[in-house]
Amino acid sequence: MKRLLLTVLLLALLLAPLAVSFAQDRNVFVYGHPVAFPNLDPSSGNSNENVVMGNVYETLTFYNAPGSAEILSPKLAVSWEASEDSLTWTFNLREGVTFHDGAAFNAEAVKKALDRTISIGEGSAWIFGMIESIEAVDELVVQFNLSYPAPLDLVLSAGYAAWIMSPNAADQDNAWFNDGNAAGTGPYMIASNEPGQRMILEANPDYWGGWSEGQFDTIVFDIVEDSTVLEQMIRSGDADFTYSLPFDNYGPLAEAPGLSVVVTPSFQNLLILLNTVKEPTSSKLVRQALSYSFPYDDVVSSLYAGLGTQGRGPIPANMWGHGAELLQYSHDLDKARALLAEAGYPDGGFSLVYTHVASDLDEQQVGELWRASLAEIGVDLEIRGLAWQAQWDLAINDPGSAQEAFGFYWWPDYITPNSWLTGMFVSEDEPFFNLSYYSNPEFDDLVAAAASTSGIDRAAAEGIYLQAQELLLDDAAAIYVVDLPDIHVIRDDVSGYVNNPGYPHVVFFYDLTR
Amino acid sequence: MALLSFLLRRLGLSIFVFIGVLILTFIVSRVIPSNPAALYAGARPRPEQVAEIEKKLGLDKPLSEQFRVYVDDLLNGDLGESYHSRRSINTDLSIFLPATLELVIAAVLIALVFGIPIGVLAGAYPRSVFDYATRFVAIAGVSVPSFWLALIAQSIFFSQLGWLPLGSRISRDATLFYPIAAQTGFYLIDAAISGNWKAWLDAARHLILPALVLSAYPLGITIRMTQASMLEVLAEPYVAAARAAGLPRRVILFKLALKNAVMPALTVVGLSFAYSITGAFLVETIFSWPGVGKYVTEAVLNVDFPVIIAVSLVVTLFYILVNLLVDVVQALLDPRVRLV
Amino acid sequence: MAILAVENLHLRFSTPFGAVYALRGIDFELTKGEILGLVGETGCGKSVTGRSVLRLLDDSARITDGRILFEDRDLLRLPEAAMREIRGRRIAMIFQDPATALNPLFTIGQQINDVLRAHIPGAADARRSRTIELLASVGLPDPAQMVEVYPHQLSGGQQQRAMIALSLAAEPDVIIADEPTTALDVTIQAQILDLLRTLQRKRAISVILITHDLGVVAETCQQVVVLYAGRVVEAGSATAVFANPQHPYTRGLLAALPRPGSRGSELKVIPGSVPSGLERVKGCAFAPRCEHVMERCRVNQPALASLTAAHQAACFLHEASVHG
Amino acid sequence: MRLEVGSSLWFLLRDRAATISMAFLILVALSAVFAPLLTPYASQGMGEPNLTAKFQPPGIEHPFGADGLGRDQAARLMFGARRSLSMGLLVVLIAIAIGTPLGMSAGYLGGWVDEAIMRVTDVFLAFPPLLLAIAIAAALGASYVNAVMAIAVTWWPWYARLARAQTRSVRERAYIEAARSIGVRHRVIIRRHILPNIMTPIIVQGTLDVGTAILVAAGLSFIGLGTQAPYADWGVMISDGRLFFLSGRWWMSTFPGLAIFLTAMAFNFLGDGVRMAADPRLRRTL
Repeated sequence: MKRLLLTVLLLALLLAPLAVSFAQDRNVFVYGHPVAFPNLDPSSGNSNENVVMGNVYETLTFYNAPGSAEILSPKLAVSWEASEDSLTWTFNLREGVTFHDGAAFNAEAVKKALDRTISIGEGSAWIFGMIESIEAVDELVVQFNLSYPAPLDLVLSAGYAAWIMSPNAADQDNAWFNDGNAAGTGPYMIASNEPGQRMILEANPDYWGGWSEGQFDTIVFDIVEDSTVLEQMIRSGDADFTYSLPFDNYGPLAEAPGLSVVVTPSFQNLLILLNTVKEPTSSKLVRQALSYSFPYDDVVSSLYAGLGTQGRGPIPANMWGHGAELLQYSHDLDKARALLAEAGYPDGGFSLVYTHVASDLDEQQVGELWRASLAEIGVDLEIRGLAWQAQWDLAINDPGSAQEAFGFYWWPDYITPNSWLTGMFVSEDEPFFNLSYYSNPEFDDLVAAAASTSGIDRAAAEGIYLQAQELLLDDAAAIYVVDLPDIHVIRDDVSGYVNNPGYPHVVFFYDLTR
Repeated sequence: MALLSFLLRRLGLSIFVFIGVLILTFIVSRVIPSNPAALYAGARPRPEQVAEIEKKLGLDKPLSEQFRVYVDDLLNGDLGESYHSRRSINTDLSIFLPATLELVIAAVLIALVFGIPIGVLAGAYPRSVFDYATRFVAIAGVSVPSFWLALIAQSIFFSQLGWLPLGSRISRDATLFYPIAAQTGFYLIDAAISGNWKAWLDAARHLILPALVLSAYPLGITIRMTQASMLEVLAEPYVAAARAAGLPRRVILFKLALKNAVMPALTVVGLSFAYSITGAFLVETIFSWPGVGKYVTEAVLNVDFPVIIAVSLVVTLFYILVNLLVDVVQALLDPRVRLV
Repeated sequence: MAILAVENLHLRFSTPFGAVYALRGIDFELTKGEILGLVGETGCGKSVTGRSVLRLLDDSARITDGRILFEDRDLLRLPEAAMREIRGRRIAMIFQDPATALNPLFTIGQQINDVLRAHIPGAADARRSRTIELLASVGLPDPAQMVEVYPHQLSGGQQQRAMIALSLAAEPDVIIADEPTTALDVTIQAQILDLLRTLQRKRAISVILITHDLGVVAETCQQVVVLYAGRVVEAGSATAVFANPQHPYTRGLLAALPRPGSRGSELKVIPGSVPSGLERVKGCAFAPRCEHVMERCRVNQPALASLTAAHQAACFLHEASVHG
Repeated sequence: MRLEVGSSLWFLLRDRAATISMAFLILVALSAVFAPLLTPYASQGMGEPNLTAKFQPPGIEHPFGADGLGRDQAARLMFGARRSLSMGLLVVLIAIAIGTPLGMSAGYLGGWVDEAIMRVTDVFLAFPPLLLAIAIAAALGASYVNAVMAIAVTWWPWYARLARAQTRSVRERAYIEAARSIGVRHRVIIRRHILPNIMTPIIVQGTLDVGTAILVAAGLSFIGLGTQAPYADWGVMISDGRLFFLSGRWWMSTFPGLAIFLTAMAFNFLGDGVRMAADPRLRRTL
């Protein structure tokens, strides 16, 4: 019996190292992706599935990576113009484009696709709130009538909700898309989908842009939630691209052979929203004290391994509307103490609740570092990790009993500074994402004025945005923790990669070669 | 006839238990201080979207009405829709459940195949070095945190030795070049049916590590239970009688005593199954095993309660079925049960 | 002629509370073709003695001294493999409670078959017909069908018959029957004893009948050995011992025996209980319960002395009566 | 009675594995209780960052290394022991406190009370162990207290069953029949006569269960449903170190894992020993 056990054990051990080898004659690019694709419907998906959408579907206009000469470039639309009042927009469409299912791309298709998205009204569809009607003026000319002035060309470049799907697909329901079906105009088509595990894209041979040597035939998304596994995959060459590893691990990775770590500023930042309604953070002085109590340098240099930058107001540095001269709080406990004393809390003596997403180690450690610093001025911080929904529910139900400090990431649905200011700080009747419950009519007016000017006169709008931010910073409605970088690890034998923060973590595989 | 009535009674009890589980999970899911409609609406919903979805999902109706609707759907075999992904939970489970079952069954088989003989020998040679070593192994098995063992195993067999893959069910190349035609969802079975041996071997290599890690707890239980019941059985007069009749030790241990000892040890199968599923919740995440455990752990992080309820129900159903099966096997093995 | 002789057998159990001296020098001889009764109260060591012969003791028991001679070979010194050939084949055993001594999960046929396979080479068919034959010989009805039957489907008496068939399967020369009738109804007891006697005569088997029931011994045995606290206190031919019991303990046992016509209330019971064996006994172990106890009984241990050629006892009383 | 306790204790001490385990557990408990006196890094044990020692590997300064915020892992382990041990103990104590009275009532009163209580336990026991705890902890929100409650809620039915079985066997004893016949009140009978008689098996089971409860609690903490930052129990520590485990910073997960492993083993060995000591029938098999 013992001998039998031994034999079985030995056999198992002998078999174990026999890796299976497979023939490989295709040019395959593997994206080790840290999260599943929750909703593959191009109309309502507004999450990480954008990395698929960006290669299967296309938008009318394309937002260029920061640093480009133009903000937008043509995609499915070759040219466009707006009326004087910004209320009527006409787009001339690209000729000779067909959808994956063979349907012709034309003005009717654009209308049908966007009408579908607007009528479903889920996800990021609200960005089309200004659209009153869409008309197919000609086979390749589509006209949008707006109810209020807005930079529609920018809106139509959004990485969510602005995708154009085939008219046949537009007749389908959400389930059809989530079964792995798709019909866009993009360079790749969904070949297979095992939800939560793997998705495979194949090149669209009829892509209007044409194909050349060295481009990838096959794209594999390996869904791997575990960053440990992702890191091992990219190290061993099992993946060509990944992101979302711990900040501390990028240093060693950059030195690993065959890898390059691409760090670019993103449009995402981390803030701590301070409750402006509840004692003691309802006091502006207390909020200013808290802003001075935050250990910005430790957080940026240690937690983010020096890869991010301290925020200066809500708008990140690579976005127009960012003010390089705006007030930036620093870690200054003496000032914090003085302000607390002025507010009537000479030795601190109160405690605050900071909530963050339970699974987010960065946000948690932000809290831990802040807590240690707050302890020195006599303020106690309770760190509470919650599921995002629970954290949010706590905030919106009753501001008077909500958390005092809310760890909050923001990124724009389409790329405009207005997103940060309106999204988080303009007064709301019922709290929604203004989770500081910040309410300043003067600020509201400024933001509204800037928004309506931005389509016509960007420089003027920028001036107004800066004014608004000055108010916001003086009121210390939030702690601007860090402007986050996009950090992507890619095998260095792949060329053509440029990160475009306008489409977070989307790799436009068509641009790549090996 | 008696067997039948015994089974009917067990079945009746199981149905009762299942209904209880349903009510309990439903209650737990409705006391959460979270707004499911907001979750359903997506990453950053608008208020009007949330209100509309609340209506669509029937969350504005009284609890009893919601429960009625849920049970109605359930009776039609519909487990509902994930608030987070909006995918049909039936579809999701049809993918994830076979993955978990394959893993759990492999783990339980490992536990039984190794645990029973080891337990028998340990019971047969009490106070031997083997007995002490076995006691240590068994206790270690039930004491080791599975998620930690998984990390250690990855570090040894992947990082140090490079023998086994780090995680997932199958390598990417196998899916690309030797795709397994899905029939049962059990990769080993599907690959074997279609004679796709390269993919089979690949799937087997992926299965070894998580299955071994997962088998630690059931292995420990199996050894302990078998050893204990073996000790008891060996003290029975019929074993003395068999020795007095001069039967060889091998026959006494592995034929006569084992059959008796296996009866109580069989209850272990149900228990093992339960613990393996539990272990799978933690281990699947570490091995990127796309199973129910990983599915439900993510659902927990997202407070996605339709998924949590559905998984509770389905897993409990399997648990109940396994225990029922164990009862039947015991009844079939034991001639005495027929008269009860 | 003695087929089996037990000489000066000492045995002790190790327990968490210390050593228990269970056998403290047992001597007796089993004459070929006879039935020897091994008698005593619970805990006197009679079952342990029976099991010692087949070396069926559990690990906590250690035989510290003595010999068990079977056909002039010392069983205590035989290697385990040789011992296994003796068990069942030369010396078999019948257990007290057939309900637990038969394996509940195997049919009677399977159990007998296992014994036959272990000892007697032959084809499966031969074993089957031999099994049926055996079942018939112990008086089980419809033996061909009995082969397929599980123990729990039999009555107590039938189970013990099956057990006897099992022990006879490999045609042993000696059978050790450990309280074979204790678990059975009185009427069945007689039948089983009858069967034992018949088989013993027919097959010329020697039997050690272990029992606490002197009545059974009187009906069945040629020889009697009375044990008390791990020692033989009286031995001899059944007729001699019953006619003229010498040891107070034997007398006590006999007095406790229900006789025809006597009432339950008139039964005498020996006061006190058997010593645990935990302490080493000084003097006669029966002294604390003996109504004739003398000073020397508490100091010295009386040796087993011959009264007649067929009768021995270990008691100073009897020494006194001989010499005094 | 005293003799029995004495001999059981004596027997327990003769079981070398149980003795070593007991010594180990006492050591762990002492280091948890006196943690502030035993480490120069007490404040780090309670969560204070020390960025200068970030990711320092095990060495003379930090025998078990330092974590991502530079905290001494030895101190973290000692302070973590407070939480991990107390979670295990509390779970078992609460489960006993809920399960025993219910089980005794079921076993003593019988009838529909028995039926009702036992069917409820059936429902609870039909859940695979961790699943219900996960669901409850998720619903209540992640915290140390909620994790303890969630696990205890899934655990009490085992004690209810045990207590019921024991009560039923004790109930039939003559002195209890006698007490009932002379009209002693149920409550008094349960407290004076039944409770003392059923405590031994419950204590034995409790000892065995503490190890498992520590494991389950660590599991909940591992997936983020237990102890919250800046405090840590051993499960949290494994989870915190996991992302760095295969990238060369092995110490952060290894040591807390070992701590759970050894502690759970010690409770199992001790529980085994207690069981054998308490049940004379099992002593022979030792």
